[in-house]
Amino acid sequence: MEMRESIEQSFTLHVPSSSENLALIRSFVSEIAARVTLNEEEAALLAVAVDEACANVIEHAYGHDASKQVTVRATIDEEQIRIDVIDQGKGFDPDAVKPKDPRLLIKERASGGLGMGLIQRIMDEVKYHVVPGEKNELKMIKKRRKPA
Amino acid sequence: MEMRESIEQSFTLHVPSSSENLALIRSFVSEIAARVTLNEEEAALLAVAVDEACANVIEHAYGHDASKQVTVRATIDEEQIRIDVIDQGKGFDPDAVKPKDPRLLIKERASGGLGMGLIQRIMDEVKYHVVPGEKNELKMIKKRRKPA
Amino acid sequence: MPETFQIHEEQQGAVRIFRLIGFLDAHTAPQFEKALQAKVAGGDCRIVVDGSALTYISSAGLGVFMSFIEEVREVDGDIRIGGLISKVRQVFDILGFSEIFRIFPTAEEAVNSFAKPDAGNVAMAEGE
Amino acid sequence: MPETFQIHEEQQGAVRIFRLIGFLDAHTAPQFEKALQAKVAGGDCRIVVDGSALTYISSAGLGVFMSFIEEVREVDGDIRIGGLISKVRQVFDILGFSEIFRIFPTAEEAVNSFAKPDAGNVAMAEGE
Ligand SMILES: Nc1ncnc2c1ncn2[C@@H]1O[C@H](COP(=O)(O)OP(=O)(O)O)[C@@H](O)[C@H]1O
Ligand SMILES: Nc1ncnc2c1ncn2[C@@H]1O[C@H](COP(=O)(O)OP(=O)(O)O)[C@@H](O)[C@H]1O
Repeated sequence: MEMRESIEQSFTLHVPSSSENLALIRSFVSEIAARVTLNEEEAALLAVAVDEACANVIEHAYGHDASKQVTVRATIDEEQIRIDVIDQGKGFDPDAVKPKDPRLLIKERASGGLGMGLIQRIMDEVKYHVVPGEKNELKMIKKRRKPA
Repeated sequence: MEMRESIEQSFTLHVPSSSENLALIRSFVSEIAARVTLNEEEAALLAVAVDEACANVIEHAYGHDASKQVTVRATIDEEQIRIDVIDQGKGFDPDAVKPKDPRLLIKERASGGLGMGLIQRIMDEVKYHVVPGEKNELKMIKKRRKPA
Repeated sequence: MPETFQIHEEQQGAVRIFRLIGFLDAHTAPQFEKALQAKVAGGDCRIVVDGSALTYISSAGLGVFMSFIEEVREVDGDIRIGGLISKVRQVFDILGFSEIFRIFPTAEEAVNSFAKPDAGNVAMAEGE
Repeated sequence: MPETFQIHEEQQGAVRIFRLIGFLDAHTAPQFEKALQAKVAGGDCRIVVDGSALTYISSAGLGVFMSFIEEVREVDGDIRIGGLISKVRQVFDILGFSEIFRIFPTAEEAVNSFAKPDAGNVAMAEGE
């Protein structure tokens, strides 16, 4: 445990809660993903997962209030990359959101409802810690490949 | 003043104090510079100034101790972009550092001594607030061009 | 602020081509939605999306495809996709969109597919 | 970790060409310093830096140029620079390096300049 902490590196980004900043968030994630042994496609998916998480905070947790801040923290060690997306917004019960089949969403002519499912499919571990109005945290882990 | 605060946007990046992270810092600054009306060349110089400030923190304030963190905060409003580089390192007396003529440095076969002068030339305002070991802050301001 | 997303539209016979350039995310999806809405409302229902210059897509972008496909297929139109780069294509694949949308290696092939007998509402994956 | 900086070396007659690729900053400057050191120590003092693929330079990179120039000029060599993109060139300009180093529009011109009568130690700016 001590060994692991000594090689852990942590990177944090705080940006105003606006969809305009999703590109900045993705660049941040991509640069850090380039440090670990993810291949280009995996690194791109990691950026998608974090984008989805932040887009949800911007839209649902903060209702597009750009005076609020979204925090993205990336922690890398030899085993994994962990990304935490943190907000102080209204929170929600993630267990109450059931992933829907895209075919069903199409029938409903829905334009949303894909994000959380996509995060689940991309990441190896996904955990929510919700304390509405105080601190809502989404912790996502992707295992690193062993260097070739 | 109130008006100005309402349109101020703030972005913060914390990274381990390692020169490996200068590229990440520059990407962060470049993305934000793209938001303001700096042209491509000015945006590139802004990234140079912040790189110089952070390289100094990494080398001189923290002595290449990657367990320490460097903070870069960018604040933009309609008038300007302000970048604060913050460390908790050993600090120094910036007034005691006199800019040297590159011709002199060449005679001395020096490989350093250009950074602070470069920051001064690039930015419109440069201020240091040094409290050694607690909080050393370099505040740099670049005025925005009026949109064409 | 530089444009992170652009749409270039072109008509080729009965087919409307939307060439998407840059990032299609929650910030830019409304732009694409508006552009598609304008054509579909005007009766242009044979649509090709040229994705060769699309460098990024998130679920907000896929959501635009999702919300229009029923409407255009009802009137024997379709939204077909060509030229996706692999980083973008994999997002379609992961969500099963590759089985719902007809995806072609190039936009040209997507355009030509409308001229064939199976031109109508066929929800079948094409090989790559 | 992808390489953010690379050096490709090439010999052309009496001239050693260093093609710099990517970012030359405090992180990568030691790499360039080592490569230059190896040649200069071996007596290769006619040096051209091809900067056409150099996308970034900070003072740490300029410092490498600065620390070797006296040594090579003492033995009638020089470090000449060609092909800088304008984003990089402006950093040379701001610090007055354009008056200290001979900078050419292309690396080829920098190489050819060594064949001319004024081949030696001339600290004079070339026009662009
Ligand atoms: N961070 C969040 N804060 C509040 N509610 C959320 C958050 N993330 C997701 N939700 C809720 O879960 C639902 C499903 O999210 P998602 O699958 O990403 O689809 P979409 O965002 O397109 O609706 C959202 O509509 C929203 O009600
Ligand atoms: N953030 C800092 N903390 C401590 N000392 C610093 C800092 N920035 C600059 N200095 C001091 O000022 C000197 C000049 O800095 P600079 O002009 O950037 O050149 P260089 O870093 O190449 O020496 C440094 O050598 C160092 O002694």
